[in-house]
Amino acid sequence: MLSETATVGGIFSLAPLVVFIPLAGMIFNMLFGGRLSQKLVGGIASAASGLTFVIAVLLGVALYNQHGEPVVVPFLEWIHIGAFQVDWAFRVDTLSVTMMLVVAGVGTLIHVYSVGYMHEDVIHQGDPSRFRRFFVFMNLFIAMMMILVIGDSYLMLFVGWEGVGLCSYLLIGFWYEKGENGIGNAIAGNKAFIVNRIGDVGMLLAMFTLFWVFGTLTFDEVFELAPEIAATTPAYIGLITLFMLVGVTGKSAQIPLYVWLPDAMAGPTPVSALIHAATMVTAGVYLIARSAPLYTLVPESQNVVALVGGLTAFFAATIAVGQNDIKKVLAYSTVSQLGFMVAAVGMGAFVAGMFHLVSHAFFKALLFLASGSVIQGMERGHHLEHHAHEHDLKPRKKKSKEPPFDPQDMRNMGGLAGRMRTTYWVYIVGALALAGIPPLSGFFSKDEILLEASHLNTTVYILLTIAAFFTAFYMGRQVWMVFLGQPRSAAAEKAEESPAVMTLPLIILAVLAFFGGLLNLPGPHTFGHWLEYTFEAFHLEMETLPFSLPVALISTLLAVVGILLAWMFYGRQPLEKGQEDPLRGILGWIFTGMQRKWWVDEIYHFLFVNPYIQLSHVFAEYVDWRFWHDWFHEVVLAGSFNQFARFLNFRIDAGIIDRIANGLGNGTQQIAGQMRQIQTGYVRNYALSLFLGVVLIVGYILLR
Amino acid sequence: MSIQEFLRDLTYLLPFTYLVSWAAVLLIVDLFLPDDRKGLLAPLAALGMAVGIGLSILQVGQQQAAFNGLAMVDGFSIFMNVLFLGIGLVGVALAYDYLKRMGLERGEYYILLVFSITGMMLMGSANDLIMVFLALELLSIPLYVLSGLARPQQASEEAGIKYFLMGAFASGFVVFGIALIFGMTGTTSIPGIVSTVSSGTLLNPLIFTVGGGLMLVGLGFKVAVVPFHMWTPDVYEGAPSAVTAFMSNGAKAAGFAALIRVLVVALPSIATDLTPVIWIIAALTMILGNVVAIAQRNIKRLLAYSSIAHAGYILMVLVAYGSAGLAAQAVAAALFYLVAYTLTNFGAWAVVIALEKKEGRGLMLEDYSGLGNRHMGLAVAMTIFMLSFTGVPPTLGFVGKFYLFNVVIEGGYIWLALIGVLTSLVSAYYYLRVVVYMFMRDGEPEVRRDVWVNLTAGVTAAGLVALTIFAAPLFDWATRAVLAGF
Amino acid sequence: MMVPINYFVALSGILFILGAVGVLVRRNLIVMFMSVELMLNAANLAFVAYARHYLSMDGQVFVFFVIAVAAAEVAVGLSMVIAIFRTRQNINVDDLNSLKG
Amino acid sequence: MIPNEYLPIAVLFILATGLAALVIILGHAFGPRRPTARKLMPYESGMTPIGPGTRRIRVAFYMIAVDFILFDIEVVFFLPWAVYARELSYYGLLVIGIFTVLLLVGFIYAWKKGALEWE
Repeated sequence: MLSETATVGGIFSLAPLVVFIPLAGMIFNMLFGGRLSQKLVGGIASAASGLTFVIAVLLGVALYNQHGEPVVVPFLEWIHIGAFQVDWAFRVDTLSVTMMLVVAGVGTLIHVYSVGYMHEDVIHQGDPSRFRRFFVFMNLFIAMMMILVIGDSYLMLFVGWEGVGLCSYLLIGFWYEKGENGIGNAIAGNKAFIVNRIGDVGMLLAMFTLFWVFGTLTFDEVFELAPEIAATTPAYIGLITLFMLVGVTGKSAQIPLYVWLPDAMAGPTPVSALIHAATMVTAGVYLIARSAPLYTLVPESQNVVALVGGLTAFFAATIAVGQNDIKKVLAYSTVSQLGFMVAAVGMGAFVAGMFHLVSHAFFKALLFLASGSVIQGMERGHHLEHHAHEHDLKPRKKKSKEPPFDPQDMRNMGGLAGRMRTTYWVYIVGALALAGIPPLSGFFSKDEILLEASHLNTTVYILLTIAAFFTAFYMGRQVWMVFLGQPRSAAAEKAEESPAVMTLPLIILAVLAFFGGLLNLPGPHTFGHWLEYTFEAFHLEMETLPFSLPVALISTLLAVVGILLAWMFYGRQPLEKGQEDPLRGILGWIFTGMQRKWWVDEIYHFLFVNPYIQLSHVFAEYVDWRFWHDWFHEVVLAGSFNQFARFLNFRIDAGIIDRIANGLGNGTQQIAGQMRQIQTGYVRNYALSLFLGVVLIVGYILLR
Repeated sequence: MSIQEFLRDLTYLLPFTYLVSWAAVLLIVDLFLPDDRKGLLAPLAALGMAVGIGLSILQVGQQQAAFNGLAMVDGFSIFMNVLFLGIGLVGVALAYDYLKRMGLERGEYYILLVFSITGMMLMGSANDLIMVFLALELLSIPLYVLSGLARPQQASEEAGIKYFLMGAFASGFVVFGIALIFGMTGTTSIPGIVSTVSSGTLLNPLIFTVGGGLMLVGLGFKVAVVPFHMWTPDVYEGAPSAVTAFMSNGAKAAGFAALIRVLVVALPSIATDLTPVIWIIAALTMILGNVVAIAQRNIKRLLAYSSIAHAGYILMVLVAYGSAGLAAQAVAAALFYLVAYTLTNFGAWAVVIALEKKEGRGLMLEDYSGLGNRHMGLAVAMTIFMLSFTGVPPTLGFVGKFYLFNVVIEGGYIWLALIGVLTSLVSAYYYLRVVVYMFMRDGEPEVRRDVWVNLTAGVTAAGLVALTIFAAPLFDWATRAVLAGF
Repeated sequence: MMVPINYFVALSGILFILGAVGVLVRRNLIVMFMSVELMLNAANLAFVAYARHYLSMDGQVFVFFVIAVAAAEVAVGLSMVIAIFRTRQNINVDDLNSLKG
Repeated sequence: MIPNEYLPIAVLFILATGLAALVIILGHAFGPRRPTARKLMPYESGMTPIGPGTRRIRVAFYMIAVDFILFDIEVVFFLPWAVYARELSYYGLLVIGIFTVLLLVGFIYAWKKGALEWE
C-alpha cells in the first residue's frame, strides 16, 4: 500500500495526460490549423497521438515495476449527490494499459499513414479544407477512446462510449455529400448513429439498473458488492449483464445490431482501420472483460454472450465470401473476428479474447490500410488512364453512359502484385495472420480462443472453427482477386504504389502482425500473466490451458484447405474481365445469399421499419383526437381528411434497405407531424386544453 | 410596525426595493430621451441589474423574514435573485443590437424587462400566497406587453394577445386556488399553512388539495407543461426573439421557483397527493414536447417545444420530491438543471438572434445551412448548445440530466426516468438535425456580427463545457442555497 | 343568523365556472376579458366570505390586490385589443390564428 | 336552510319574476303581430334614431378609459389608510407617501407619453 501511494505521485500522475494530450492536439489544430500547412497539421496530430503512446508505455513500465498492482489516479471530483459520488479518476491497471497501448500505438501509425492518405483523398474528393477537420476528429477520437478505457467508473466509460460514437458518426459522414445519390454517406452515418442508439439504450438501462442495485458506478465498489448481491438476487446481475450485451451488440457490431458496420465503410479508409476495425468496435469486448467480475457470476449470461459471438463469427464470415468490394470483405471479416472476441470473453476466456483483440488490431489495421493503399493506387491508375486518353476522348461524349468507375470493386483489380510490391507483401502478411497460419500472430490468438472453446462450449467451438475455415477462404479469394492474375481494368494496369509516408506504417504493422504472437506464446503466457494482475484483484482465477496439438492442427489444416480451395477457384484460373464469380455456379442461391448479406437488411426493414411506420400512422390517427377536428373549423377537418387519404395511399416502400435509419426517422416525423396539428392556432382551443387539464386534475383529486 | 422596522425590512429586501426604484427612474429617464437615443436605456438598465447582483451577493448568509413574514431573505431567494438578474443582463445584451436592427428600439423594452425581473425576484422571496400572486402578475404583465412589442406586426400582436388571454385565464385559476387554500386554512402565509396542515386543523383536506391543484395549473402554465403549454410555441414564435430569449428563461425559472416554494415547502402534503398527477404531466410534457419538436422547421418554434420538453424534465423532481429524505436533493437538482438550461437556452437564442433578419426571415432550419463553413465559431457554439439540450457529455446539460434522473430513480420512479431517457434520445433527432444543417448542408448564411450577441454565445458555450468539470462545486452551491432555507 | 359559509363558496364556484365557460365559448376579445374578470371576482367573493368566517383581514387584503392587479390586466388587455383593432379592424379571436403548428 | 327572515324576499322575487315572465309569454302567444317600419325602429325616447344603433366609439376614448381604470382602482389602497390614518400616524404617512410617489411616476409617464391627449 505504501508503494502505491508513493507511485501515484510519480509516473502515474501522468495518467490524465493520455486524455489531455490528444485533446490539446485537437484544440491546437482547431484554432491554428487553418493557417498551417497540411504536413504540419498532420504532424501535430500524429505527434499528439505518439506522445500519448509514450505516456501509455511509461504507465505500463511503472505498472510492471509494481507487479501490476492497479492504481487509481484521482483527478477531479465530478458528481456528488448525497452518498453517491462519481469522480474523474483514472484507473491504471494492466487491462486499461493494454487498451491504451493498442489505441495509441495503432492510432499513431494510422495518423502517420493518414497524412499521406488524406492528402490525396481531399484532392480526389475536392475539398482540401477538410484535411484539418479529419485530424481534429481523429485526435478527438483518441481522447474519447482513452476516457473509455481509463475511466474508473461505468459513468466515465459511458462518457467515452458516447464520445467515440460521436466521432465515428462524424467520420463516417466525413464526405457527407458523397456516396450514392449524394446522400449515401450521410445515410450510412445516420444508420450507424441510430443503430448505436438502440445499443445505447441497452447501456443506459444497464447503468440505471447497476446504480439502482449497487448505488454506485465505480468499478471497485460494484465488483466488491457483486458476489453479495449475486448470492441473494442473481437476477439483478443477469439483467445488468444482458442489458450490457445489448450495448455490446451495438458498439461491437454483433448480431442483431451489426448492420451498421459494413455501411460505416463509407468513411475514409484510415477511419475504417482505426475506429471500425482496431479500436472503437472492440470497446464492447473491453466492456465485457472489464465487467468480468459481474459476468462470471451469471453463467447464463455468459452462455448468451458466447453464443451471440459464435453466431456472429460464423454468420459474418459467410457473408464476407460473397462480397466484391475490397473494404466490405474486410468489414464483414471484422464483424466475424469481433464475434471471436465476444465469444471468447463470453465464455470467460478473457485473456484469449483480449489477446485476439490486440493481434486483430495489428493485422486488421494493416489490412485496411493496405486496402486503402490499393484503392488509391487504383485511383491514381484511373487518373493516369483518364488523362492519357483525354484528347481522343473529347469527340465522343458517351462518358455519362458508362457506370462510374469503382476503385474499390475487386472485379476491377487483378495483377496488382507487380505494380504495388510493398502493399502486396504486407497484405500477404496480414491475410495469412487473419487466416491463422502459424507462426503469425493470428494463429496464436485464434488458436487460444478455439482451445478454450473446445473445453468450455462445444457449440461455439464448432461455429468458430467453421468461421475460421471461411476466413481463410475469403482472404485467399481476396488476395488472388486483387493482387494476382491479370489486370481486369485499365486502371489496374496503370496502378501506382503509394508514397513512403503510407507504406512505412504498413511495414511496421506487418512486422507487428507477424511477430505479435510472441506476446502470448503457449508456454510462457506472458500476456496472460500480465492481464491476470487485473483479474486477480477481483479474485478471479484465470486458469491457463495447456497447448493442445489437435485443436491447433485442425484449425491450421482447415485454414490451409481454405486457402487451397481459394486457389482452386480463383488462383488456378484467374478471373477474367466481366466473368461471373465461379462460386455462383457451384453454390447457386447460397452464393446469392452471401452476396445479398442473407437479406438481413431487407428482413429488418420488413420486420421493424415498415410495421413501425404503419403503426405510427395508426397511432397518429388516435393521438390526433377526432375531438379537435370536430370542435373546430373546416381547416382542421380538411386536414384530417388529407391525413386519412395519405394513410390509405401509403405504399410499402420496399427495396430501400439501406434507409433503415431514414425509415425510423420518417416514422417519428410522421407522428410529430400529426401531433403538431393539435396546435390549431385558436386561442379558445388552447383555453379548452387548459380547462380540460383543470377538470382532469380536480376530477382526479375529488374522485380519487 | 414602526418606521424603523419598516425601513429595516426595506433593506432586507434591498435588491428588490432598489430595483423597483431604479425602474421608476428609468421610466422618467425614458421620457427625456429622444426617439433615436432610446438605446441609452440599455446600459442604464444593465447597470441597475449589475448593482442588483452586487447587493444580492452582499446578502449571502442572511436569513430573515420581512414585512411580517410576507417575504423571506434566504439562500434560496438570494440564489434565485442572482439567477434572475443574470437573466436580465443577458436579456439586455441580446436585445441591444437586435432591437435597433429590427426597428424596435423602444425604451419600454428595457423598463418592462426590469419590472419583470422585479416580479421574478419577488417570486423568489415570496413567503405568502399574496406575494406569490403579486409576483406572478408583476412578472407576467410586462411579458404580455413585451410579446406584443413589435406591433403593428401581426405575429407579434397575436402572440401578445394570446399570451395575455391565456395568462389571465390561468391566473384566474391561481387566485381561486389561493382562495380555497385560504378558506381551508384561514391564512395565506406559507409557514402558517404549513403549521395548519401539520396540526391537522384543516377545514376540509379535499378542498385544500383542490386549491393546490388549481395553483399547480397556474404555475404549470407559466413553466409551460402539458396540457397548459399551448400558448408557448405561438408566443415564442410571434414575440421578438430577444423577448422570447428573456421570457423563456425568466418566466420558466420564476415559475419553478414558485412551484418549489409553494408545492414543496408550503403544501408538502399536497405534493404527495398530487404525485400521480404531476407524474403524468411530466411524462406527457416530455413526450409531447420532444415529439412535436421533430416536425418543426422554424427554429423559434423548435426551441419553444424544446422549452416545453425541458419543463417536463424539471417537473420530474417534483414527482420525486414526495419520497422521504429527497427534498433538498430534488430541489438542488432542479436548480442545477435550471441553471444549465438557462445557459444553454440563452446561447441558442443568441445564435438565433445572430441569424435572424427582418420580417421574420432567417428563422428556418434551412437558413442554418453552411453555417459550419462560413462561421465556424458560431456553428461550434450552436453545436454545443444542441448537445447540451440533448444531454450529451461533456456538457452541463448532461450533468444536469444526470442529477435529475438520479433523483428520480432514487425516488423509485424508474418508469418516469425511463420515459425521460427515451424522450431525450428522441430529442437527439431534432437537435442534431440543426447540427446536420450547419455542417452537412451547403449554404450562404448571413450572420449579423454583434459583439454582445457573440459574447453571449461564446461565454455560454465555453461555460457549458468548462463548468462540466466544476459540476460538483456548482451542485454544492445549489444544494447549499436550498438547504439554507429548507 | 348568519348565512352559512358554504353558500357563498358555492355561489363563488358557480360564478367562477360561468366565467371559465365564458372564456371558452365567446369569440369577442372584450367579452372574454369580462369573463376572466368574472372568474377573478368569483375568487374575491370566496375570499371575502372566508375572511368573514375567520374574522381575519388576510382575505380582504387579498381582494384589494386582486382588484388592483385585475385593473392592470384590463389596461394591458384593452390596449392590446386596441392595437389589434387598429391593424385588423376586427377583434374576433378566431381570426387570430396565423401562428400555429 | 334559508333563514326565515329571507323568506318573504325570496317569495317576492319568485312572484315578480314569474309574473313578468307570464305577461311576456302571454303577450307573445296571443298578441297580433303586424310589423311596420316604424314599429321596428329602435326606441330612442320618441326621437328619430340617427346612424346605426351600435356606434363605434373612438379609440381615444378607450385610451382614456384605460388610464381611468388604472388610477381609479389604485385609489382603493387609500381607503383603508384613510380609515386608520390616525392610528398609523407617521408610519402610515410614509407608506402611503411612497405609494403616491410611485403612482405619480406612472402618472407623469402617462402624461408625457401623451396618453391624456384627446387627439
